[in-house]
Amino acid sequence: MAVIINENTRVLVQGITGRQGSFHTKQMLDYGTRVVAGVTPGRGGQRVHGVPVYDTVAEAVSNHDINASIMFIPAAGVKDAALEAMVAGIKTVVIITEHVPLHDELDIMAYAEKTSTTIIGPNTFGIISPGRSKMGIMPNGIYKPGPVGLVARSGTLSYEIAFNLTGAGLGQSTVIGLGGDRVVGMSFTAVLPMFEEDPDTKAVVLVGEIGGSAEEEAAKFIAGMTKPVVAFIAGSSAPPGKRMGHAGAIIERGRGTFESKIEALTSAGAKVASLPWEVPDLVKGVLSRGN
Amino acid sequence: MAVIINENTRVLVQGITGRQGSFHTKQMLDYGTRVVAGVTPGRGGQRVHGVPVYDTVAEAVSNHDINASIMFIPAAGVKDAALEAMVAGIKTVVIITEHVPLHDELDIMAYAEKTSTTIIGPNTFGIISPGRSKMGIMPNGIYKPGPVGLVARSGTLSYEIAFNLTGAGLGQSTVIGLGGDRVVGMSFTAVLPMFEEDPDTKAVVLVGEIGGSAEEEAAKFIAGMTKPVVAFIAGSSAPPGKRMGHAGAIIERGRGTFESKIEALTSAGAKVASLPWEVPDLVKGVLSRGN
Amino acid sequence: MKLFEYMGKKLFKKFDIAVPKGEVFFSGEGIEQFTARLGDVVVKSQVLSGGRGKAGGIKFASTPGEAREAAEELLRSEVKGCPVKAVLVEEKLPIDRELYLAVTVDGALKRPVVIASADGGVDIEALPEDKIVKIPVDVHIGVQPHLGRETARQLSLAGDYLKQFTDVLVKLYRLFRSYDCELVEINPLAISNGKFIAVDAKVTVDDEAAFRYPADLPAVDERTEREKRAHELGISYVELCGDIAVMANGAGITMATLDIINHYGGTPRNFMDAGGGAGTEATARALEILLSTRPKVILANIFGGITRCDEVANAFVQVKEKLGISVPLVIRLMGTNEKEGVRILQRQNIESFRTVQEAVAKAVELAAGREGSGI
Amino acid sequence: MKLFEYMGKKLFKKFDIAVPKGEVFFSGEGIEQFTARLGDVVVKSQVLSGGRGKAGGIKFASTPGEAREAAEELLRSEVKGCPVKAVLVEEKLPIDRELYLAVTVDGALKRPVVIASADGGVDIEALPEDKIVKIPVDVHIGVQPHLGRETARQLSLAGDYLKQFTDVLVKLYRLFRSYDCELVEINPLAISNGKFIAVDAKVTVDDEAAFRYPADLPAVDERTEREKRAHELGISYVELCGDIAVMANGAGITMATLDIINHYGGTPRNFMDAGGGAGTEATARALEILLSTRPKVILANIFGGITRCDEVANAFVQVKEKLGISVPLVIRLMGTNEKEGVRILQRQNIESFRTVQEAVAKAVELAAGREGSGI
Repeated sequence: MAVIINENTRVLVQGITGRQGSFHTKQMLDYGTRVVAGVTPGRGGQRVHGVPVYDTVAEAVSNHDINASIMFIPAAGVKDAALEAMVAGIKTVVIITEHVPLHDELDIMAYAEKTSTTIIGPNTFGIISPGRSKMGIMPNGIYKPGPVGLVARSGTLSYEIAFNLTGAGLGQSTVIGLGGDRVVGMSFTAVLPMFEEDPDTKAVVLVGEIGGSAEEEAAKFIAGMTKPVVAFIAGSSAPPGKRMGHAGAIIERGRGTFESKIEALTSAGAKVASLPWEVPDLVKGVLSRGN
Repeated sequence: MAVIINENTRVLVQGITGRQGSFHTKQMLDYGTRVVAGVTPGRGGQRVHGVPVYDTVAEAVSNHDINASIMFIPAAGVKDAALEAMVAGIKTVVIITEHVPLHDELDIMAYAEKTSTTIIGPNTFGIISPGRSKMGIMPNGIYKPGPVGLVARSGTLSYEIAFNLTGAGLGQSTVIGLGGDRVVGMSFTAVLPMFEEDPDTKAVVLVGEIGGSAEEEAAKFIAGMTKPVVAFIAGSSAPPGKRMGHAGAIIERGRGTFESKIEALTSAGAKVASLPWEVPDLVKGVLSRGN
Repeated sequence: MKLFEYMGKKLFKKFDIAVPKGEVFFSGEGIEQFTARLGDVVVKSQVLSGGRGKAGGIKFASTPGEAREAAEELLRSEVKGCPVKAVLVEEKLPIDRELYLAVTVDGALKRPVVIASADGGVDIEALPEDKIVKIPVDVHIGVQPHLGRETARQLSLAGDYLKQFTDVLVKLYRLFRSYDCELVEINPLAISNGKFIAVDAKVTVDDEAAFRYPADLPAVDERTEREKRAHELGISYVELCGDIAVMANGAGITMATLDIINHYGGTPRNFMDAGGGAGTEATARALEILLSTRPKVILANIFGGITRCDEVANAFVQVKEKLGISVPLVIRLMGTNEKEGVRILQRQNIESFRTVQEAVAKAVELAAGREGSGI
Repeated sequence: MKLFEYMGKKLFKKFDIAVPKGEVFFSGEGIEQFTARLGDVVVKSQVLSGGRGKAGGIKFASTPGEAREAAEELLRSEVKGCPVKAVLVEEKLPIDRELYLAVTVDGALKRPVVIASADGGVDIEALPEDKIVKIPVDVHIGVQPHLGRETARQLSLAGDYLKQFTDVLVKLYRLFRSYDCELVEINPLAISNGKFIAVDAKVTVDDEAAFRYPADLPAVDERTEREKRAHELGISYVELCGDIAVMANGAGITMATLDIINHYGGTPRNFMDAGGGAGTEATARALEILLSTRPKVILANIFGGITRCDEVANAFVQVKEKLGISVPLVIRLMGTNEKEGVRILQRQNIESFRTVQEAVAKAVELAAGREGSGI
């Protein structure tokens, strides 16, 4: 099973002929992802690592049965490309690009709501269901199949934790990067119910950070979950009021602080790690208790 | 049963304090429609024929359980009012106003699609389920409950036909005016499946006119219907190429002509009347054959 | 409201869509100076009907003197019955290719639709369906570049042409939405020296949006005085050639009334949908328009919904008292406040009918036995 | 990018939102002439930090001479550490009421949100939740008048105030969307002589949309040279006060790296998220920024995803060769092309670690035993 993507996901790569697009198409193919087509305007008819390239998404979907798209597109073109995928009827869209303008993100999300499209990102490493498929830029080697669903706001921090989990013998069902921007498609509260439903997932690791109220919202759902949750929150050392990069880590009204997040998650029954490498032991703990 | 509205429909009147709004609120109340609230900005707190008036639709829905709205609003304000109803979660909206700008109609219909709202009109007489409820400006006296579902593009022509049906002892399950503008909410193809499903409806009368391709589209559905359909099409005498009022009766590419509509409907198995007063006899014919 | 070509091109320029260098003239004055710098020019009569080329409304000239002469000749002429009041004088461009591009509204889809063809310069209605690309637009996102790319792909445009085409389409849609257009059409959209350029411009703006027209939108009014008066009253009115003047409320019932007149062997003088909800004043003014066409009979088919029968009846009484109506009146009155209406008419000895059959039969009978006379 | 009040008010004027009569001055020159016609005025220092009133950044004057004096005094001063480079001199209005109105983005809802309060003129963060009205906006329809009416109703505004408020909100939203704003805020939105007027203006535009900023958008850059350089490289960079310079890729891992440094007893000198996918050149430039802060140790925590470890390693080699790095380097390298990266570093005798624990522990140990020295 896994969530959102699996071995049956047929993937389109938008921006496939670019440097990043081409490189990661190769990485995805190597991992086993079924990349069936690519799009780069003006490059129709070419092939990239054997994958046929089309001029438009409409042309690609008329030639292939595609159910997900990942885009490697410069920030200024992301809105157009994302809308193109949705207009063509693709229902899962992964947007890797960072620096996408805020109002473009608003436009993308509004249309995703209208068309019931699942958007992952922007500014994400993507999604991987280890051993089945990946759509993203995560290193291929750090994951293995297993019972842990991992959802994170930040990319590299989640690599760190996935790496530690794998090292401790704990594989993953699916790992999802929500994306670091103020407006992104999926939230913790959208992903957690999927993990709760997924028979392959036995425990969930949530990797959050200061700023916003996504972790507090997540805590409300966690309180009612049957599966155990382990959390790690970055930003314990952040000076209040300083904005730390694109994470939008602005401290807001008592919510969004490190303390309020830890408090909300702990109250909801999640186990909270103080340092990233403590996560595996906590997961082992909750898994053994659950069985 | 009937379709779209019945005795359980709780109606809001937008523009209730205006001349038309007030007059037809009275007419609707007299007919038995459950008009539970009205809205006119700046007139909150008043009553019109006993119906409480609010300043905004949001305020009205927070005070009453409302599931349909009818608006008597000047053309320039219709877009705002229709969006207000939809934003407030009302799922059936009847727009009587004529002369609504085309682009406002495009905006209304796009949002109706997004919010899964049923829009009747603009430029319609509304909808009536005789003996149960009416939302519209049709004369109260010409209908009676019965087995005929009647759907028409034009208002007064449908009165004519409903009057003839009633005179012939043939009552109606529901009578719907689609509206005379180029862009309207419901089409024949949206209404016909409802009549096909409705246990109260035994036969359908379709009143169309030249221009557009709505009747040709309808014919495709009629071909597969189990219930009999009688049709009348106005415009047999229209000179080609002349635009006759708001009906948008522009003759287009062989479709949209009187002949193409008659041909499509006849081929689909509908009985087509040559003059309005022939409709009742044709309905009697198909009903007796059906039994 | 249809705009003249030169007005449409002014809007194109505003939205940064390339048009040929040109200027509009209402007389020969100044044409020689203007064309001195241009070389070969084309002189196009500014009329709203299509097919003006075949009708002799477009002339070519190689010298300033010829240009002025051509313009003055056109300004003295009529094209398809319309007097030419203005000419557009433009540089004559070398044309590599001609395409067709338009944005309009698809009523069935309830969306704007982009219509394009690789075969421009001809009547689009005459092209087979498979030569025409139609792509609907969701107004919530508008025409994004990808829609332009997909349209261009279907027209087999590539490379720089694809980019230019997309650019023109994005701008044309912006114009379509900003100016409440029913139609924006470029036919032909030409490629000249490798650049896309709008050789013609057809822009129709929605009359219903007149209350919010941008300040720079020119007014075009080619209607007869009667049609103007009708429009001001919010009435749909089309003149025909018969002898029974018709008034009804609702486009469908008006059309059906004409059909029934035809059926009984009569001929209608007009189509007049007085609309729903017209009060006494508006109905009286509408009636005056009908009287001014000097019909043999006036037939009113009133089935009252939002329209109230008593108000209509009062209008007839008012006009009768004010102008004196010597033309026979046949009135069919039914619906809202019907009884009051009938009573008002009876008081003035105006006969009314309850069914349309009776009313039309009577009107046709009266028209057959009578010469037109008017007031 | 935050705009100064006077810039925000210029945008307000463009969108037809009323502001007090006023002018910006960069010196005392001309203030007497300007204020001669105004009567009582207020002189407001143009700084980006909030709470400038309490910090002495706003002065009042009754005569032109006083106004000039107040302005010159402010222009010599600092407000919350920022030198005042400009003052806005405005008419002093009689204020009947003060409201709060803003449009910003709600990340959880993924929508713009209108925020309003009947209690304006104070810090909105200090108001209790029940005094604040929040209404999300669907960008597909924008702020329609009904949203203004509903907001006004919740603020208990009626009659003409309701109409004026709605008008201001519709325009403010248009500005918000047209200029890629993160925030447009009017606090206070005053009622003066019965008219709504924006007494202050806070406008923040999205840096990511800089490539399409309208031509009339002024540029404001209050950053240090280092921060500017970082921004040009597409790097998120914040200066802190410790002695370990940090570079990582990803906001979360950078934050976690600081947390871990803290945990081991060290202190970070900065937050630097070099972003995903930075190549050799960009990484080298980022490294130069870190070197220029003269830290005791440089710690790079690279977990390669879109970033490639070999390119990062080459950057370190390049900078080492070009500038010579005397500060100890501690590098954690893992992920895409990790082996190649480690090999490149080994060739230059730069030690790398595979886990963040080892790397941070080493960096803190080195920093503890060393004075800062720089290049």
